Amino acid sequence: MTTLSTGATPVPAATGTVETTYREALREALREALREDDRVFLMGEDVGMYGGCFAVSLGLLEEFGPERVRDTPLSESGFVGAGIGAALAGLRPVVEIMTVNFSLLALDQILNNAATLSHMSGGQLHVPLVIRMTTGAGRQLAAQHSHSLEGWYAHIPGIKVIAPATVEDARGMLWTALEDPDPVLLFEHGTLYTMTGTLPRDAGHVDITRAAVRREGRDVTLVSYGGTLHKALAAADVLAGSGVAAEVLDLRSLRPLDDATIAASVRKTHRAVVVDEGWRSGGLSAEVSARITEQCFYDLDGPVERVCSAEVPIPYAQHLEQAALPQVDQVVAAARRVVG
Amino acid sequence: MTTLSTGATPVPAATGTVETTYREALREALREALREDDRVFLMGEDVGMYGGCFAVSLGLLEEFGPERVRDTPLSESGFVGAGIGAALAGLRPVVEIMTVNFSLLALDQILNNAATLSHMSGGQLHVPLVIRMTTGAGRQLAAQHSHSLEGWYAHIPGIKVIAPATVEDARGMLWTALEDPDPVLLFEHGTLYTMTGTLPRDAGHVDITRAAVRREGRDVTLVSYGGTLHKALAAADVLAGSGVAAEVLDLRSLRPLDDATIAASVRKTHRAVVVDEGWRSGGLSAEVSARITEQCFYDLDGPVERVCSAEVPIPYAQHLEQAALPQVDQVVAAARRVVG
Amino acid sequence: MTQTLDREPAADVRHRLDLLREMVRIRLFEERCVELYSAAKIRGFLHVAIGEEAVAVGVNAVLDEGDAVVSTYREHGHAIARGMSMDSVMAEMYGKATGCSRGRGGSMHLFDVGRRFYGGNAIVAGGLPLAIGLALADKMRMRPTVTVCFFGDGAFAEGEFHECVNLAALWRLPVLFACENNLYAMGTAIARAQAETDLALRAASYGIAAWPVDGMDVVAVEEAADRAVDRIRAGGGPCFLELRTYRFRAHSMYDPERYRDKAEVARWRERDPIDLLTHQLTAEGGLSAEARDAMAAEVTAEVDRAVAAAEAAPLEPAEDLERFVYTETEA
Amino acid sequence: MTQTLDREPAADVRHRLDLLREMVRIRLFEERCVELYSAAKIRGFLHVAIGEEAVAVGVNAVLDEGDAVVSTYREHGHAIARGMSMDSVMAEMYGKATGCSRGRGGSMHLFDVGRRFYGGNAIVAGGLPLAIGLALADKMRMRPTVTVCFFGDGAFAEGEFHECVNLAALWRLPVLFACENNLYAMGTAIARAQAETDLALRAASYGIAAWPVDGMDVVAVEEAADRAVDRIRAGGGPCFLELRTYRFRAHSMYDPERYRDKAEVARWRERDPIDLLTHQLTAEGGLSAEARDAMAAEVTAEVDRAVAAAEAAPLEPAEDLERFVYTETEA
Ligand SMILES: Cc1ncc(C[n+]2csc(CCOP(=O)(O)OP(=O)(O)O)c2C)c(N)n1
Ligand SMILES: Cc1ncc(C[n+]2csc(CCOP(=O)(O)OP(=O)(O)O)c2C)c(N)n1
Ligand SMILES: [Mg+2]
Ligand SMILES: [Mg+2]
Repeated sequence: MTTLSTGATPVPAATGTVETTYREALREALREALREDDRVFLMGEDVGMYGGCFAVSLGLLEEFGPERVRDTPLSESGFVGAGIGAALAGLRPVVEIMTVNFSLLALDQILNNAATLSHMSGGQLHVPLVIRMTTGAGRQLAAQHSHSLEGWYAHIPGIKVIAPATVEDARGMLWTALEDPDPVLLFEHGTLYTMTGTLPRDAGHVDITRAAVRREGRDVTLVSYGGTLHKALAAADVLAGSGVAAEVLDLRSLRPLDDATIAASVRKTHRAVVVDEGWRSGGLSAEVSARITEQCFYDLDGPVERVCSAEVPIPYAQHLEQAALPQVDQVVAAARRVVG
Repeated sequence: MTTLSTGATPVPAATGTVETTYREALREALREALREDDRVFLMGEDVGMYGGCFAVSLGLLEEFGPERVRDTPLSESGFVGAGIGAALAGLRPVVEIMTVNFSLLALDQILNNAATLSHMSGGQLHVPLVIRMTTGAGRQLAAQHSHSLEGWYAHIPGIKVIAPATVEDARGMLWTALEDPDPVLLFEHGTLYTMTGTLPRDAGHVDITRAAVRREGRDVTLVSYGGTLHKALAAADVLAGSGVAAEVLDLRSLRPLDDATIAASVRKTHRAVVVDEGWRSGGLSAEVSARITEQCFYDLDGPVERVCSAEVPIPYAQHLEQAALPQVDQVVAAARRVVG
Repeated sequence: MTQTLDREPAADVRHRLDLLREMVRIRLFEERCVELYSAAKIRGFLHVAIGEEAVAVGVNAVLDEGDAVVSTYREHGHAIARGMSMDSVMAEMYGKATGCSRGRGGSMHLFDVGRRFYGGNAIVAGGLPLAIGLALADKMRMRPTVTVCFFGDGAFAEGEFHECVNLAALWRLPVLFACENNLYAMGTAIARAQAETDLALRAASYGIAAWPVDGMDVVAVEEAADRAVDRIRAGGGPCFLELRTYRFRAHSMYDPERYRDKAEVARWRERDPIDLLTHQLTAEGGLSAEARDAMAAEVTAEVDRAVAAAEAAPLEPAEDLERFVYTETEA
Repeated sequence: MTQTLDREPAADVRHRLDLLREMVRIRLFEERCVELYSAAKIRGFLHVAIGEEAVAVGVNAVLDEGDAVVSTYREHGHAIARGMSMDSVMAEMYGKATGCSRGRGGSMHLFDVGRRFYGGNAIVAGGLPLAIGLALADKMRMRPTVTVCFFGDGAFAEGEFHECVNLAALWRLPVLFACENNLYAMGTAIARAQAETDLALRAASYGIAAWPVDGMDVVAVEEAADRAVDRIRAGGGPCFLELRTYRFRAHSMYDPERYRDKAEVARWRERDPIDLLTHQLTAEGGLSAEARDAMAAEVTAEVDRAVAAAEAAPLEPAEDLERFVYTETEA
């Protein structure tokens, strides 16, 4: 994975900048949060001694000690719920669930407690909690370890869902999420950790309310986020070669969705393709597609297309896995179809 | 709730018929299954001594004994997973989860085992399991007891999802589900148990692969299922009064969706409203809407509308709860908007 | 007979009269709730804890203001014993704007952040992780508090419970696990749900202090809770109390009680915690018949006022439906 | 020294030679897997159980054909000890059509329905409920079988484990809980995950037979399993074995092992189950140096053949991606 020019806010690769990775950017964000706000602590399986299952929190235990970088037993429901309780008591927990696959074990706590307590208590309670987890497939981890379920979470009123697709967002979203008085879920795509990028040395907060136009174009809008954003960008490159100017949107926030930015783009291009690694039926792509049609029906030249994962448990063998996941050539083909 | 004429296959209310309720029809289906197939057993919290939390299984313990009508401790993950294991070993378990709200505790078992084992084992394993649960709101049970999450389940490849909306389907779907070699989830809407209807004395299996046209019309298609079907039908009545002939579809199967029946209706009416009790963003209605647009874009006179629950944890107070749920007048208004 | 806490004789009688009054308040409040349910004033699920008042009162009696409480869907007693007003609880059950949760929660979701009463949870065992987190936060902030979590024997079978006891024991958190063992989870008798029904023994296997308590004797409950809370505050880690009690009524308003016989209920009713303490105080000469009647009358008047206030209270405007889904920040 | 099962001396030596060979087969197979991973022939997650072979071999040695086995993501040894061919397992890790799961499962998802080997589960504790169900079904069908479920010390913290032990104990199901306590769950030492680290004691609190076993001594494992399985088959309900073992290698191919020191690993390597039995048999005169070399050579050849077969095997056609999501029924 190589450097991504972030389009919207290009970063000058000059002095005062630093070459970094998505993983390091996440770590830097955690370090900053732990340093700046003593209410912040990190908790999850193997975040400490092991250094994080994807090495995101490497070194933080040594820097902040075992109270603030807290290893937990394998008890997803227990420690995610404990994060909610700690947030109720005024702390700012960052709970790491190793991967979205295991988050199902904590889903009751997220849906029935984190998302409801504010409303259900008539506004008395607040849950300023951040839950981080890895999502997505592409590393031959097979069916139980390759889910993309952020679309499910985006269905839940009472929480917010964000997905950094760039190094800049990996660096900046956490702080913004921690400033939010409500629960925020942050999804890191497993294939992005090694992605490199350049950041200003003082990089920090980013707005998480707006989608970003990562590439401008007038012929078709490719809507994506997280891991698949990079496939959409690659497809835009290919399309440019044959004279099709694709605009590429990075949703960034999956709940709430930034309707205005999406609609503005589609009103300009009149065509849209949604690219999402979730299964097609009932995935986030369905919501994006439905909203585009609701808002832009009379601007559309044709139906919104979706490029998603095949409706199979993701298989282990590389050729089968790749056959199951959305691919650049599928995005290109879909874009060509809608451009007509 | 009163009798519903089932449209597609009208039942003569003559001799050889019986007046019954949705609840009794479900019970009769269970009784038949337990009687006809000794591999079938029912398992869940309070299905036995208590008679089922909604009295569906009342009397079955006495008839079939505690091995085949098996009360379980409060261990949703454990006993749902045990149902999967028993299915692997050749039995035909019917597992009852009291309500969809508690199914989250068993979701890992459903998604990561029930739905994957056949594919992940290269076709060696089969999970002929039926999981029944109550879904929906409308009884002032507040946020944690009012979910409509069948749309989430409909996202999962490897399982099937059905939702009986009529007494006939309540009577007939279970058997069909039990004949399926793969896991089938059956959602019973909590407000339907007392609905009455007339069935032939020998009522039995129903096809679960096709959506049903519950009312014919030419002006607009109202797509719904389960509890909200009855709101769609009521809306169609109101619309008829002002000369709008609404066609009402009952999806019946939420996974797979019967694209052909939906598309045929929309090609005729050129307009569609999807009515669903799930939250709007990312609900099943989004998928139905996206598919209609994909398949019928050039037949549509306007964008597909959705009438869903407000994006709030469902509140207790009756007026707030009703304000949160989709209502007949909203369906009527949406239909009028699309008819234009 | 259990010993009472170390108090002057007169003070002790006064104290036990307070305990009695609290139990009577809960009892009469809940009995009214049942009536109001039949009258369709209260809707949804209603679970009363009639017969279990000694647990709510005994445990809450030893808590400080800074302590936290997490409860279940059968929590009117816990809420009232924690000091929430009948007015705010009754109005909540009426679904009124003056309810503690502005009508959004109902019977199963009472909250009072000022009293650190964190609900009201309708998912069995669902409150336990919250208690772990509250205790963890308080401990990290060096607050000398205890978090009490009430839950039933049914919750003991949920995996979540075991995760939570282990976390609390492992991290030596200031948590009091207050297990209300009323022998049934809905219609499931404990012996049909638990391979080993000695719950205190089971909890002790986590290496924590755990013991059974006569949950019908409010003084015994108070003493046990006192001992547990002392231990916890002294840094001894979590404690587990198995409070042996019984619900005299059905599980909820929908329960025909096919799973237990009337004789069993009658036997337990003989150990009604209110009667036990009333007789004791009466026998000691600490409670006259007039005082008893006066207490009942006062409490009835309090309940009447709560009902009248709830009746008169306004509904939350339907336009406010979407408030509080997210925190309201001053713009 | 542990006693061996009741066998003739000669038969006993032969039997232990078989156990040794099985352990060597697993060891050499897994060592080859590690090489193949480095060579990028195997991908995804790879968890080897090098050091833990005695557990897989000792437990499987006492099972009958009709018994069922449920395992984890660290299951090559369980699969091979259960009789699955190296060919089908190796081809699976190559992602080939001839793999036991047709390339769809990989290292973490080995299945063999003929041998009642029900996987391979990548969710910690996720296989336990399946074992409960298999045992329940077999019991209901009056089949005289045992279902073994392997899982790690880490799984002990998951609520699901506790639900399952309770269910098995409550319903007296024929389940053998085979807990591979290798002292770590990834980088988390057991003492940092469990308030009470005596897992057998904890399991016994469910009222079931539970005891610890030296998991580095294959004969001890076999005997314990034999005793447990006898008891289970006789209708005594579930048993729990805490098999004390150690993984010599990293958790997975990505683990830099920051959480334990080399000296600890070295100490445990002195109790290598293969070395222990080799020395024992050698000392008894039951295994010559030549026989040992011959065994190694034979097993190496078997591994070579499995690799060659996997290399040569075809891929599943990509067009078949969607097969088996649902059961294929003859039209
Ligand atoms: C996870 C979950 N499963 C099932 C239910 C339905 N239910 C509500 S209360 C109850 C019984 C709980 O029993 P116990 O914990 O002993 O508490 P008690 O009602 O006796 O006070 C059940 C099964 C639920 N609310 N949550
Ligand atoms: C529910 C769940 N949480 C986390 C993980 C990630 N994970 C995989 S293996 C493992 C450690 C498990 O340890 P243990 O049960 O002791 O087995 P061992 O690896 O030692 O054989 C973890 C945390 C997972 N697979 N499933
Ligand atoms: Mg109980
Ligand atoms: Mg381990």
